[in-house]
Amino acid sequence: NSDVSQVYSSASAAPSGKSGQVRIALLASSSQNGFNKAVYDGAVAKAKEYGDVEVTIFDGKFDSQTQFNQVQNVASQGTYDGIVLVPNDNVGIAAAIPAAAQAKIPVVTTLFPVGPNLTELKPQVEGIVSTVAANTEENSKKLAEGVVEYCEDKDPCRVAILIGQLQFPFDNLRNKAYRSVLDGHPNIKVVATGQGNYDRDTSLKAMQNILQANPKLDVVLSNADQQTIGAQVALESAGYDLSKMYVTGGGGNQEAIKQVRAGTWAADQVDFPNSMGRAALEQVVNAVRGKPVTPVIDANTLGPVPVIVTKEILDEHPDFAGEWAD
Amino acid sequence: MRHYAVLIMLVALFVVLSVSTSSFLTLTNLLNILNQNAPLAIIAVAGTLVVICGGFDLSTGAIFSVANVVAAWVAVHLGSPVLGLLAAPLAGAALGLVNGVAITRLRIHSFLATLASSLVYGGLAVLITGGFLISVPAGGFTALGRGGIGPVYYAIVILAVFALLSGFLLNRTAFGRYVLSVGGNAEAAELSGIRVNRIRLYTFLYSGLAAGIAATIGVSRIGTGQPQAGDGLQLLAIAAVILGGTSIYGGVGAIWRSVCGVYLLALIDNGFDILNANPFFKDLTTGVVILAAVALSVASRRR
Amino acid sequence: MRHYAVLIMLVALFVVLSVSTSSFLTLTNLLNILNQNAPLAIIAVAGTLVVICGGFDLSTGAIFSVANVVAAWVAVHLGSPVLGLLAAPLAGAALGLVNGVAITRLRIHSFLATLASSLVYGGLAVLITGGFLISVPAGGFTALGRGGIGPVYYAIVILAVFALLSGFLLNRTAFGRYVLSVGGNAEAAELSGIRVNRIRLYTFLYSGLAAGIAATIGVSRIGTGQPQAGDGLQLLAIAAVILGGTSIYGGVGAIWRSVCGVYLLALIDNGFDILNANPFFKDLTTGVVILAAVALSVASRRR
Amino acid sequence: MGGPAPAVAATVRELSVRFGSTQALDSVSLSLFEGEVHGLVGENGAGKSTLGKVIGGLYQPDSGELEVFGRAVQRWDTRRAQDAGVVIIAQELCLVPALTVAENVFLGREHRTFGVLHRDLDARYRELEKLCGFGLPADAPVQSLPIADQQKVEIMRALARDARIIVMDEPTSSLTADESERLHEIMRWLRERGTTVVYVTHFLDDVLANCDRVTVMRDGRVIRTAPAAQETKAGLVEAMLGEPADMLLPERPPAPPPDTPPVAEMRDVHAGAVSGVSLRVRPGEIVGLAGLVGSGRTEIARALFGCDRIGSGEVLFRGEPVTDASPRASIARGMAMIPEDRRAQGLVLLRPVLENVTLPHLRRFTRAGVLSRGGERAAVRELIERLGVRPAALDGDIAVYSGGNQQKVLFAKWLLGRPELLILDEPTRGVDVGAKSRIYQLIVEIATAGTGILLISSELEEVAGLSHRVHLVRGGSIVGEVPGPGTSVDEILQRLFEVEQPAETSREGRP
Ligand SMILES: Nc1ncnc2c1ncn2[C@@H]1O[C@H](COP(=O)(O)OP(=O)(O)OP(=O)(O)O)[C@@H](O)[C@H]1O
Ligand SMILES: Nc1ncnc2c1ncn2[C@@H]1O[C@H](COP(=O)(O)OP(=O)(O)OP(=O)(O)O)[C@@H](O)[C@H]1O
Ligand SMILES: [Mg+2]
Ligand SMILES: [Mg+2]
Repeated sequence: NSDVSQVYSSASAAPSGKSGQVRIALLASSSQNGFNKAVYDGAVAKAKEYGDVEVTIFDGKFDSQTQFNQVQNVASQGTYDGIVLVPNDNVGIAAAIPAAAQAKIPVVTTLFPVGPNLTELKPQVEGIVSTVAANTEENSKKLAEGVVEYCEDKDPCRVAILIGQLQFPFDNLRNKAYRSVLDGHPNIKVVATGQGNYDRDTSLKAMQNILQANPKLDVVLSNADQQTIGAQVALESAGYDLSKMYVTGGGGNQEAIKQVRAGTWAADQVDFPNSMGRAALEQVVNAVRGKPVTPVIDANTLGPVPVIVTKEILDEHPDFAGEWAD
Repeated sequence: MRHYAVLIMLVALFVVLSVSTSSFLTLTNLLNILNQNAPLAIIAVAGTLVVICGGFDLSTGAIFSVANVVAAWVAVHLGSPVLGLLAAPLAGAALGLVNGVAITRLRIHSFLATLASSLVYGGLAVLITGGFLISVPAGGFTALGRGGIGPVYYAIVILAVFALLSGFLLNRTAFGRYVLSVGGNAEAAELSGIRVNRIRLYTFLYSGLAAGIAATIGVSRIGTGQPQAGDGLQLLAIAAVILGGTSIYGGVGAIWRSVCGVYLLALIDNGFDILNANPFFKDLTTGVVILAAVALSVASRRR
Repeated sequence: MRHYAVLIMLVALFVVLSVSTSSFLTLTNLLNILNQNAPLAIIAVAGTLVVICGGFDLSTGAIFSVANVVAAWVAVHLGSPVLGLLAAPLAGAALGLVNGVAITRLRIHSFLATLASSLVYGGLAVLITGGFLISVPAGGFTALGRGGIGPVYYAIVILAVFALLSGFLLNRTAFGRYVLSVGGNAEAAELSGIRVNRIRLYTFLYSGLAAGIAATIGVSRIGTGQPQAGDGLQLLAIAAVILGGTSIYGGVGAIWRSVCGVYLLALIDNGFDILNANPFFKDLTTGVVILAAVALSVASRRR
Repeated sequence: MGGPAPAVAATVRELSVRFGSTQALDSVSLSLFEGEVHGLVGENGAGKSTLGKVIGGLYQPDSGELEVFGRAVQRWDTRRAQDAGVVIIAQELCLVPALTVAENVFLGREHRTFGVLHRDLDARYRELEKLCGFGLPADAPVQSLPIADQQKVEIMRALARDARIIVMDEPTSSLTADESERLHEIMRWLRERGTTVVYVTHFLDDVLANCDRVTVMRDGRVIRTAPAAQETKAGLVEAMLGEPADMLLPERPPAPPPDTPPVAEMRDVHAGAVSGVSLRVRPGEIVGLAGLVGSGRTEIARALFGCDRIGSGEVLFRGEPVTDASPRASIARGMAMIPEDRRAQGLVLLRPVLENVTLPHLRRFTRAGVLSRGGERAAVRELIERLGVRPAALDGDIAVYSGGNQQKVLFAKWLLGRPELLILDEPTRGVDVGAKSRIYQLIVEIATAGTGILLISSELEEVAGLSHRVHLVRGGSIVGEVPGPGTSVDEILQRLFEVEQPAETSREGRP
């Protein structure tokens, strides 16, 4: 009657420096998704630079159980030397990582940390050698601070928040971060919180409904570009001029950058999935080859632009087009 | 009376929302609600025929997705928005036909057959796009989804026409009779000289067509073909049909009640948004409303 | 022969995978597959009884979620991992009981009743956690999900025991006979003096219990209570049951075939992962395999 | 009877049951004695089954009292009824299709320890079979059995319950005379043991021959209860219908001349259980098929109508070989068939009367697929009135119509099309005497109008009395032919047994 988890934890995750061909499994949260595609493309590009590294993508189907199984399957198979992870579920997946550790397969996580603490980037779980991500809470606060600035001489300043799904822990975290910033300003009224579910059509509906109850809106604070695009359809067909409002997105996809550049959206919180993919691949290859690994890479520093972009900032970076398209 | 349970709930919720907030009972809001849920309602209308005929179509969501991306693909690659918008219903009807042929030829129960075909179609939608979105340049393509006749969106007009047509089909034509009798007793229908399999096949064709029409509206509204666009629609549509009191054993049912079912669910959504209520409670409320509607219809069924 | 369609497909896929790649036929891989899908299989096993009895349980996913967060909540707030793990099956059974009572008292069809209750339960799970996760400090709590007897995970042992027990229940006890007869012809069962409603209620209780047990394994494996943990499980479980040839009209079916159904779907997943096949084709392949299994069973049914 | 006052097994007082607008039972009072066979007769819809179901715990009365073995019952359901020793054989066959014969027979009565079943089912079944002698295989799933055999399973199920009161609601409707007699033997045996049998049937001769007392019902009321010895068939009929009725079979229409070309013909047809059947039906001729239960009469009819694929041989209609056999094609040619199981195969119970009647003929009432409902309603109303369907509502809920009225609706359905060949499979099963004689008249009228009729019935009086020619069927083949006029039932029976004899000597051993 042995304890399997004990076997895992007693094993060391540090592999002993492999040379020659390296094979990396990229466990995407979904392979049918532009963001993940960009992470993969970045990783593949970096792998090409190495010449002897090969990357394979796995489809997580936006399902935590699927991804859990994939970590186990990759760990037990012996075909792969390392894992780059885009987690669907940062906590649940942690339980699968020890299997990889036991098989001496290093794991690098991107976009989100893996483990119970949503804001701690330092590896929380044995087997994670590096986290390529940003602090979601801080980024969300930064996005909300732009709203505060815009609202400065508006009273009341009416804000509608469009969040993915409050039942997702990271969205809950984002929402709380927004509120912690906004609620401190008496002139700012959060008049509505709608759920956009990272989907254009859902966001379009939610925005139409919100406008119904709140015809006077100054700010739409959305955490995702897809949602903002949907909201934009609703706003524009209801006759609103977005350039006179303060509309944000999140993700930094090509459409968002275009809109911000054009002055339609006021700000966007940018992710750099392609750079993340490159950085994550570099770290995981280092780990496989027994070279030093950087445990935390702040994703905000990976791109040519700061994490929150506005028209002014983009004007300074005429070449930046966004690292992904959906 | 029991047939009116869904209508009673709908009216009750309508009244509650009207008195709770002044933003509810406005023309724009009502038109918005109608417009937003028109695609779902169109699927539910055709789904009613399928269920009455004793079947189940779990593939409408996937058909919606395929039709969605086909429309965008055609619009982009053939450069014609109109052709794109026409392609969606055609694609939907074709996939519905495939469902119907599979079900009647292989003699599989439609529940399992359309479950399987929904996976196949979903895969197809992804293959067409390569997992990306297909953005169609605005212009003609979005006119259908965003425009309207006066303040009334085209989507509402399409839904109205489709629902009336389907109601007529069910109640005033021989085809409708056949659907009712095949669902009521397939053996008796067969012995009465009805081509049972053909009737079944037509209902799936019709359901596919409806999903295609719904997709036309959806893709034109957003201006983008997305391979996941229809995810989950099939369950919502079936829920609305059953909420409308159509028996899952077939043989009885009504179109208008399914439409009421769709808009009962829609009012809950709308209410939450305009009342700015805590979204945590939305699912819970929806569940309770469904149970209430059903309990109401059951209570009135008792002697 | 038609009853063996799912087994034949399973064996065929097994052979194909074994010869295609050396990574498949290893003890670790096989144990992993068994372990990973044990919670789903447990739900499908109990779901078989529900379907045989003429019902449908669409709420098992939501019950899984509630049981999941209840376990974590109890473990954290009462400070006892063991109590937490025990709480999950209890919570599951309680919710299953509520389903059963609602279905038999309100005389609603279980399809709609459990659809509604799944929304309610899903809302409940979110409310318990406030939308966050409940992390349980490792230690005793994760022993069940991660440990095992020798190389065999506890989950596999639990599944084996539960499946055997359920098979025994169905084939060797009066309860099982009654489940078969209620599903086969409720009126005849009633005439024979069987308390039809009570039997129905028990099947939903059993299904809830199974979802709770599955949740115990799930939450213990992950060490965290998540309100979305069970999303979609119910459909997979029902798909597996029907894939196993249990009639959706009730009255006939077998437990072991549902387990085969679960693992047939699991092998497809596993195969795609270890063969490193293009994931775009996974859904498509799954759909085709289901159709093939059904067509096989239908072909052999013909005289 | 006579002697000391017999012990009362059950009493109902002032019992009333209402379904919507139908008063199914109207203040019914009745006593059942221990150890009697109590006949219950009445026309279709009189309330016999409803009364039986109340006693058996299937329906709850709206008002009134039920007393079983001296105890007034409060909560009453099938379970409690069985615990008190009351079981019912329902009129509509009600078995679990996928379970075996033995499993159905002992359903709810399994021997068990802590819920685990004993493996004594076969032994118990053999024990019971000794009493019944029906010869059914214990481990066959009941769904594979023909209706008549399923009815025997129902009877055995009731017997397996060791009941003190058994309500048998038309238990012999699908049985041949021979098998009915076997059941009557069982009834006598039960009576010896002090069991009360309530015997609901439309066969008044059986009632008079086998019952101790008879209760007549009409329109939900009890008309009278009297010792069977004091009743006559004519008296019962008059009490049931409220008026005297002519119980003779109507005059056969004149037979068509023998050289008339047949409207339908089978030539050496093999299909499923049918082997080498040849027969012809001429316009205006009534051709009977007589055979024991399971002899394949239904299968012959189905092969003729195109339901089952033909292996070899030929079917001709109006001299033309049929190459595209299907019910649809048959109907288009001018055939019609009233199947033996009206609820499962004939009617769409969820749909109203009107829709059931016009279902095969919608083309006539449509233009470009759109129904003209006025024409449809007019045509059906006329027919419904002519056939005397009750209630005569076009949108009536046919599921709750009495058996006779359901049957009349089925006649209406096919008469709307004026078929050239009409196949009738057990057209009077479960139909009361009044309705029966109207159906006989209908058959004669239809034949007189020139329609050829193939008549299948387990009531040999019917076959013999209405047909011009009777084919004797056994094992899926036609083994002989007798003329209808002048042939007695006994002669037919004898001929049937003659051919049956070599194969089934064991049938002689009665309990
Ligand atoms: N479940 C029901 N719902 C509505 N009406 C019913 C129901 N059962 C019976 N009835 C009606 O009650 C009346 C009595 O029916 P019942 O079945 O008792 O007649 P019956 O004497 O058994 O007739 P039959 O000889 O045709 O079997 C009929 O008018 C019938 O239509
Ligand atoms: N569904 C079935 N499955 C298996 N055997 C069947 C089935 N239906 C009929 N049979 C068999 O075919 C033979 C002919 O049955 P059929 O029903 O044609 O006889 P019948 O003379 O019409 O008797 P009945 O009075 O029962 O209608 C019987 O031996 C019967 O057991
Ligand atoms: Mg009756
Ligand atoms: Mg027959």
